[in-house]
Amino acid sequence: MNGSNVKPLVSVQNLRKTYGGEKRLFGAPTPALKAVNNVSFDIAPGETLGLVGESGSGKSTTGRVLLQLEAPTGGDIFYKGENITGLGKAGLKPYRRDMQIIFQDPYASLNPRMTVGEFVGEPLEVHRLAGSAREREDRVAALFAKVGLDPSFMKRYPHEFSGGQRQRVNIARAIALNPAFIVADEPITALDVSIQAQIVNLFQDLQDELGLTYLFIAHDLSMIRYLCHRVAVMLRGRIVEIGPCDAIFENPQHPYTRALLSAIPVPDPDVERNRRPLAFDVDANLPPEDAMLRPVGDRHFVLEV
Amino acid sequence: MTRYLVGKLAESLLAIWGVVTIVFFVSRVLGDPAVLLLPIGAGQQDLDALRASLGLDRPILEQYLISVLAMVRGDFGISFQHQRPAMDVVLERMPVTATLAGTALLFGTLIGAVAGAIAALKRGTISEFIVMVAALLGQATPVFWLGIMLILLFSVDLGWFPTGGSGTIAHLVLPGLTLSVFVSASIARLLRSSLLDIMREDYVRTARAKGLLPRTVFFWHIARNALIPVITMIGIIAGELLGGSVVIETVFAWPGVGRIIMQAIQAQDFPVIQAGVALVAAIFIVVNLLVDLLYGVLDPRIRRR
Amino acid sequence: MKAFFLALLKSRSGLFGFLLVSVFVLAAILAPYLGLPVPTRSNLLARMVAPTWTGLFSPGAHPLGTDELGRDILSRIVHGSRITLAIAAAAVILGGIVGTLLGIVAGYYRGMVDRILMRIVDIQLALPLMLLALLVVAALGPSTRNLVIVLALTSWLRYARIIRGQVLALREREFILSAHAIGAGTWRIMLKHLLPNVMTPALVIATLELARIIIMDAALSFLGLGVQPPNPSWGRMLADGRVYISTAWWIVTFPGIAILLTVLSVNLLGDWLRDHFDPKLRTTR
Amino acid sequence: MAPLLEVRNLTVAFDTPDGTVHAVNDVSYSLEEGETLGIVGESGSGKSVHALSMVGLIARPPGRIVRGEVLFNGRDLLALSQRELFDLRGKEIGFVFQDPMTSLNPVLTIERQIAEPLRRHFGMSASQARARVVELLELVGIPDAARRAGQYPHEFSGGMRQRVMIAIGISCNPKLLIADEATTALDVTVQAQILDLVRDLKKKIGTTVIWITHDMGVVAGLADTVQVMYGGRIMERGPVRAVFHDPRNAYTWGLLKSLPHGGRRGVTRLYQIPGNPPDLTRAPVGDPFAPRNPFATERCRIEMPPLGEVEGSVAGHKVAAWYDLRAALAASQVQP
Repeated sequence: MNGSNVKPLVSVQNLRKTYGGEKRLFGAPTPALKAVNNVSFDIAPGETLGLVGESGSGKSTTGRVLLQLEAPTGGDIFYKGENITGLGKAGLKPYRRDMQIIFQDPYASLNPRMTVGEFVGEPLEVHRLAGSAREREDRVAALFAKVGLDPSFMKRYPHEFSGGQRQRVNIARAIALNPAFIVADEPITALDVSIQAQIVNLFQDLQDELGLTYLFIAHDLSMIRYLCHRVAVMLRGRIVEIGPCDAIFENPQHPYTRALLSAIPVPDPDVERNRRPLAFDVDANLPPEDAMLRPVGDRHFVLEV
Repeated sequence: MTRYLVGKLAESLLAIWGVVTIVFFVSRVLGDPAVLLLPIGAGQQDLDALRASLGLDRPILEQYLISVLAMVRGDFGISFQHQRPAMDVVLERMPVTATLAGTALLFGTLIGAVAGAIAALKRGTISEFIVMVAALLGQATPVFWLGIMLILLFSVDLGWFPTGGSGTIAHLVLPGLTLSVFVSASIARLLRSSLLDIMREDYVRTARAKGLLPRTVFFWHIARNALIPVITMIGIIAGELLGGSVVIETVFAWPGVGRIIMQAIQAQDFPVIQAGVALVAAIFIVVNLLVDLLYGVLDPRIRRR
Repeated sequence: MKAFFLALLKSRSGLFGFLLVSVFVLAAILAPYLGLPVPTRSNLLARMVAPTWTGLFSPGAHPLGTDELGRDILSRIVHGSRITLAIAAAAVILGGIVGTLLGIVAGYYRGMVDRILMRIVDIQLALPLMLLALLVVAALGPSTRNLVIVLALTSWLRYARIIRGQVLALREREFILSAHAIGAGTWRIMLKHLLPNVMTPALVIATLELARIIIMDAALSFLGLGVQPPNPSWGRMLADGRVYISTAWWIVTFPGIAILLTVLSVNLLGDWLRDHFDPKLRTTR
Repeated sequence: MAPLLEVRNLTVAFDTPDGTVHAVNDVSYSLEEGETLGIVGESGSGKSVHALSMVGLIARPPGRIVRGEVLFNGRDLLALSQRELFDLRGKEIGFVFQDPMTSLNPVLTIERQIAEPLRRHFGMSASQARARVVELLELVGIPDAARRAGQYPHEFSGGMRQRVMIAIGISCNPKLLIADEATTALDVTVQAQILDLVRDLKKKIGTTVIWITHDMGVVAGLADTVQVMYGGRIMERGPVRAVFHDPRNAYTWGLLKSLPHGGRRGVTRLYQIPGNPPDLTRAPVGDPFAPRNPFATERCRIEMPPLGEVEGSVAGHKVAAWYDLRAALAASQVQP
């Protein structure tokens, strides 16, 4: 669905993830929640695809299901053209080297009982990539340096670090296996404003240096615009609009995208005073179940209303 | 709510069945009642005849099925010792035990609640210190020893109350007091920590920001929410009182269910053991059902399920 | 370790509990070398001697008096603590290992495994622990080994329930997802990521369970279902001494105080561990 | 006319096991009636703590007001008796807190929670209060107010709960409304609606507002005056346009500069503030931002600069800086 001629690195087709809906011993089945509903997109090598949406839109679930940290309810996931859906723990293991994830909460994403050095070195250990402990330590030190952490911090535990430093540790772990693709699940949301730019710049530098491909999940549209090549907008489990960054920001088509864009607070009093947010009642405007994405421009698609 | 209750009820029935099963198999390991019932020197023929008449010669699974079916009808068999229906033997002792447990639960909860509230409200004062030391001592004191000490003091030395037996209020004082100490110590400690936890909740800050008077904040915003774990605890204590009645009834020669179960265990009187344990378990389960109901009253989030 | 002791020094009650527990454990370990009279040797000439503190260090002194057979109560209490503490510790460790492992497995796999395990816990909870213990001891016979099994049986479900809850919360934590994302195997996730993170709650539960088990052990021996004579046990001393309550108060009083102090100190230590490491456990029982 | 609120040398500390946390250090400012003050700062900047401590809403201990005065309508709030504080809170100063999920009591109806301050401060009867609750719910834009008043918080969405919180905050027509990160936990579209509602309410009831947030964008749209806090101190303060368009403190400048502003990667690179947030357990010496400030002078590390009027800017624009940011920027290669 990116319409370009480059073969996609990652591709998902009709991805679905439903929670609940199980039969219970007594009474009706639990209510089903379609967290991800028929989602398809491609990501080209070296590209950054931004995924935006409100809480509960299914954007984080999409990232996790894509990496099969949660089993998809339906649909297919392709990596370099190979269908890797439902491969199981052992079958997926080789692909784990290529596809990594960075999480939102820098406090919950480190194991409090491991030194950060062990934590960053763990992927090397799991994939037996560093022979001796000594060799592993050297590689971890190099990773630390790469993400802007002092290698002497390796022996410390997570509680001794600030939020920004923890996120650097997470990034070091994610790139330890030299992956080609990284899902960044709201990686700056929980950070202090003065730290966010540091981490965003680090993402950018790593992409330039290592040729990484990102799925960048966020709700901060201004950061998405800054960082991404293309953007997909999610609403209640569905992609309602997807296209090149400029197309989405200059020429938004779906009413929800427009509402979202009009709602971003801009740090400029002159702009902000005159801004009128567009109202969009999500519950009154749920996309119909059988709605399809229609092209409205070059690689720009909108879910019909 | 109805579905919630039906589910709970089903769980309870399952639990009673499980208990009965455990008791059946455990008591079959205890020994051969036929040997005990016959006078010393009886022949193998007499033994076989008695076994056959008691149904003890059949395969154990068959015995199990027969007795479970009978239990469903409320028939727990004839007590070997008393030669009467086992359930009758146990049931007629129930009021005596219930009086003791009820008294202890009532007074213990009242005293414990007041003490716990004082400890939480008067943080860092001598009152909190006294309550907490008393509660710690109360929890660390074995009830049977406390009973003996009270007998030593109030019966042997002062002669105010009888050392044992039942029938009058005077008989109830010492065992009631003994159990109340245990109950109130547990309640006081739990209520205190529960109150302290709730005091840190955001909605308590909201209540204080409204300018509500401390007593309004305490009763409507803190105590109401802090009661929820305490009520669970009361349910658990009720069970412990019933089960623990064996010990305290031994100390005070209190002719209740605990004593009858203890005697039945010594005499290997299976029907009485089964009836007694099933009854205690059933009461415990009913108490916990009530606790669940009370939850619904206190917490609207549960009511809706 | 250093931080642990520094924090302990700051808490008066925690320190008190820790020191008292240490004293009891040391006394229990060193009992044979303390120069106490042989706990099982009766002396019919010195029956029911009242406690006397004069001539405390003379060979025939009985600081806590003697019992109906003329046995030294202090010595019986100290030697009794060996058995009591050993049984309680063994039960706590056994119940703790079984309960913690089952809790991890149930919380990690969820689904059927979890449902079955929790049903078993529910069923066992419907049977008051004391009754369960009584029944099982009566069935298996009151040997030391059986006592440990019975007490562990009353204890495992507390670990299982709480640890399961912790694991259910932990497995949603992002570092566990991250472990899946790097391709870590089930064993690695359980042993390197889950187990170390539930060790503290398990330790806290263990300490609080130790106190409960000491009391239950005493109650069982009080009912005659504990360690068998002539070995001294605290509960048994209470049961035997009850008969002489009007003539020799000390026979029942001191073993009770021994139980009380032991339980109190273990509780103090446990409370401190919980408040220090895992305050969230406070209202989950 | 005397200002509605005047804070003088407010200093608040917390005694924790890890040492004393110097949360608020020598904060002084004033607020005119009808003004909207936006206080911007990161976690640990002291922005929330200082507001809560003014009306006795921080836990003491571990919290401790070291010194200072808070004059509200001429009365020193820090010298009030407990009883006087109870009468003031909710009636003269209303609050809206951050997380609408946890800030409402889960077991009480919405009606009861909004009615509480009305009954407490105005002695309203149940039926009077009920009428006013419905009126308030309609005012904050909750449809079907009469029915929804009888519901519980879990039956409301996040945005609706925050509207309820606002209804509670304004229920007694307070002179001052303090909103502490009131839209942080909300989605952007919901945040935009809430901000709209607040602007609307200000027109209707003209309350003075202190809006505490970490989001520069929110302040830009809402506040008349903005006050930037860092490490428990005020770094810069002034009319919103002056501060946004002509920041004179390196921290303010860095914050604004680090936002993408509709820029594109490759074309621009985000300015990044180096270093990490300050360790508040160290006794405050000098400018707390100095270790992260490329323009810091020797003096910044030793002595905290006073908050003084900015030369060559509009009246009321004040900054705490020993350096001249404009000169420093001109001298460096950095784009201003």
